[in-house]
Amino acid sequence: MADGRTSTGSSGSRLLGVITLVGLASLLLFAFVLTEPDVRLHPTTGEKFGQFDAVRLIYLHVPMAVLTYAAFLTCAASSAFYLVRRGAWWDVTAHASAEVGTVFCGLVLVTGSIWGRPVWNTWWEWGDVRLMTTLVLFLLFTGYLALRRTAADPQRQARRAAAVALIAVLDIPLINRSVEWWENRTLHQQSTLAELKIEDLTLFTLMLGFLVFGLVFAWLMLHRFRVGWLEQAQARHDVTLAIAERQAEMETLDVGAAIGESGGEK
Amino acid sequence: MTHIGYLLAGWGIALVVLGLYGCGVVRRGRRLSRSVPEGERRWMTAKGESQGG
Amino acid sequence: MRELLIDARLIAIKDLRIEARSRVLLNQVAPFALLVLVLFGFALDADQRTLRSFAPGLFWVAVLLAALLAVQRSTSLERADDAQTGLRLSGMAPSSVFLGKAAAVFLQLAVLEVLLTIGIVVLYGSQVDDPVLLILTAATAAVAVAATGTLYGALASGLGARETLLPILLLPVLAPVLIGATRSFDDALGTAAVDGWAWLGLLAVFGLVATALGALAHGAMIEN
Amino acid sequence: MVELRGAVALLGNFPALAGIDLSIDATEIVLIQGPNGAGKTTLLQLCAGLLRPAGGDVVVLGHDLARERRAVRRQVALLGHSTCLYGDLTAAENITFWAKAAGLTGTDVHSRFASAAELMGLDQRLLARTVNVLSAGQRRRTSIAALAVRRPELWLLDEPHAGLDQAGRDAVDSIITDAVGAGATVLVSSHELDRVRSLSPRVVTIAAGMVVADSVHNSHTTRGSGEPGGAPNA
Repeated sequence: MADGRTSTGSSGSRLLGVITLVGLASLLLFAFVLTEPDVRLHPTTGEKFGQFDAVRLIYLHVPMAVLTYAAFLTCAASSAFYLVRRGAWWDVTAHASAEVGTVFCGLVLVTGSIWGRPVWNTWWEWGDVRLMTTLVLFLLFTGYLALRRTAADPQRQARRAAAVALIAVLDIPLINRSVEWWENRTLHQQSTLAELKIEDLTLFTLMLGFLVFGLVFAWLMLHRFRVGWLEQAQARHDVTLAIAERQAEMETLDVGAAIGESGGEK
Repeated sequence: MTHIGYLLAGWGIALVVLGLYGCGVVRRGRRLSRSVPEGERRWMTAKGESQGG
Repeated sequence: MRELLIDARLIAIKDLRIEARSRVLLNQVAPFALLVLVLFGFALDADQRTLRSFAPGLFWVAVLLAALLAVQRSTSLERADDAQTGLRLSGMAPSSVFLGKAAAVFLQLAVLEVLLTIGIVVLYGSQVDDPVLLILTAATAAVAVAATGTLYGALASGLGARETLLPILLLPVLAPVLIGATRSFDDALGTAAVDGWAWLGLLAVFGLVATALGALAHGAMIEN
Repeated sequence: MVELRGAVALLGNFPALAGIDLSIDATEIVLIQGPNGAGKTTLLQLCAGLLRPAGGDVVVLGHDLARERRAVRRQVALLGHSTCLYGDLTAAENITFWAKAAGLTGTDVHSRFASAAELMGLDQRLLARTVNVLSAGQRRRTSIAALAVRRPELWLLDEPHAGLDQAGRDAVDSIITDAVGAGATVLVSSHELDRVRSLSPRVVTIAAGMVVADSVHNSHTTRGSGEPGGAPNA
């Protein structure tokens, strides 16, 4: 670990990091060793069916999906506060949660696709409401991050980004509604907990998954927020330097010569 | 264990991506905080947390 | 309110007059949209039955692509000689500028839609079962696209790389419009048994929200 | 009329104005001079309410620009480097559009249009042409006429003589003297000192985003920048 003064780490974040790592290790233990695979017996024929070990992806996929939506809602709420209050804090929070949320969102799509292959026998299902909504959401926030990377005046960019985030989140219900009416052939468990044979230990592991990925999310947010804060501090610092530089520039400048004091000359 | 390939791919990709992203964020923070003056390096207030464990 | 509409009318007439003189939409964007229909024909299948069943979707994809060009054109009018600064200095309410420019884009899209409808009837052999639904859907979706497009055009302008930024910002937002308008056209053209009127409702909600939001947010977009 | 105290304006993160002190009275004509990159254009844009003051106090026509930038815009005319004309419209249509955009109605537009066009030497044939086919000088005249129609209280002219022939320059000068006669205030940035010195004795020199000299040319007295300006020699 490097010197604490030149990093985004702090005693608090390091403690959080350690707890997160321990949590991840125990989640892996529960998810892969202690819980049983999803094997059900058909009530009449007695045949074995279910998701078997593929169900172990639930402990990863579902918590990340919920956190994705939480991240984008955080982004929209902070954007709204930024537009009203104009505080740099809100802007940095919005940007951080959008970035972390987009990473989570991408992973939700990838893990969902990997889970769907053995269980639904397809990598991708057009017309599945949650799948399509999440995909469009991912694209919306990819656009948001692209906007954030343009070289524009920081305040102008912040305001426009806030508008984009708000519109994106307002758009979610409309997308959801339209996909649902479009092709209502969802493959997702209408209620995950109802269909799967949820035992106490499985439920506990799922809850542990929420907790652990929540910690991962919090740790990432903490550091990403601090990076954003440092970026703003650096921008302020650069302006201070530039003003001082301009003022020093004038001391050395021969104004008379530059404008042609003798008159008229261009 | 069934579906071992899918399980490894799913969990593996997720953990690796999160790890890489986390490292990237930390590295960006280190590079940035070196170029920011001492007084403005902390985020919340001027409490100036000392080095942690 | 009266002043708002008078100013909006002034802007819309100005944009339409420029279009009448320069004919950019008629000479470039409309042929492009028809070209898209022809390209779909090449790419998908020479069989007219296939094309007819896909006609609603292809129609709206062509509209969206053409709308991108129309919006780019609409924003570039104000950027060409920095007229946008003139508009800001005129003291006119940003909402009127938004409403005026969106109205001009709407009328241009309406013309495009007429041409494209003729295009799918002639090229793909589509038959109009419900002309009222067809016209209402085309109009409502055009409002939604024009309002959203104008807002995002202003948003992306002045950020650098705006030509490439606009599509990735605008198209995902318009996903519900694409789905809704396509389904509604499915009903109007008789390519699928769906309730087009319900979809028209969704389009109307989108159009209203986009117009209101655009009128409110435009000021914040064009200021630094 | 115009009061700047320690005004800072940023272009991105670059301080184009790094602390300007300037005070201008009503009906005064002030010449702004300075080397390229001194901040002349930014100063005029700031006074027009286009830029948000990043520091200091900026009060123009009684409006504090930190809060009320839109209120000041209708009373100000800024002639910048671009002419703000639509290439596919005729000169006359452009002037009418900008007049209406500034909130003028039918009869006002007509009467003011004629006088502004005449003042800038725009005849009927020229007015009927689309801006695309006009020369740079003709566009500039059209642009100034479109501003004159609004009869602003504060004129901000950024190199108004650039690219104009002798008749055009004289027209600009008469616009300035007419405006001051009607009670307006004028800020002119120019490289052509001789020409504007005949209009006004007060010359403000800026460099590196700050005022380095504020002098009344005829009497050769240098004044503190906070003091009110002298009377124009109208």
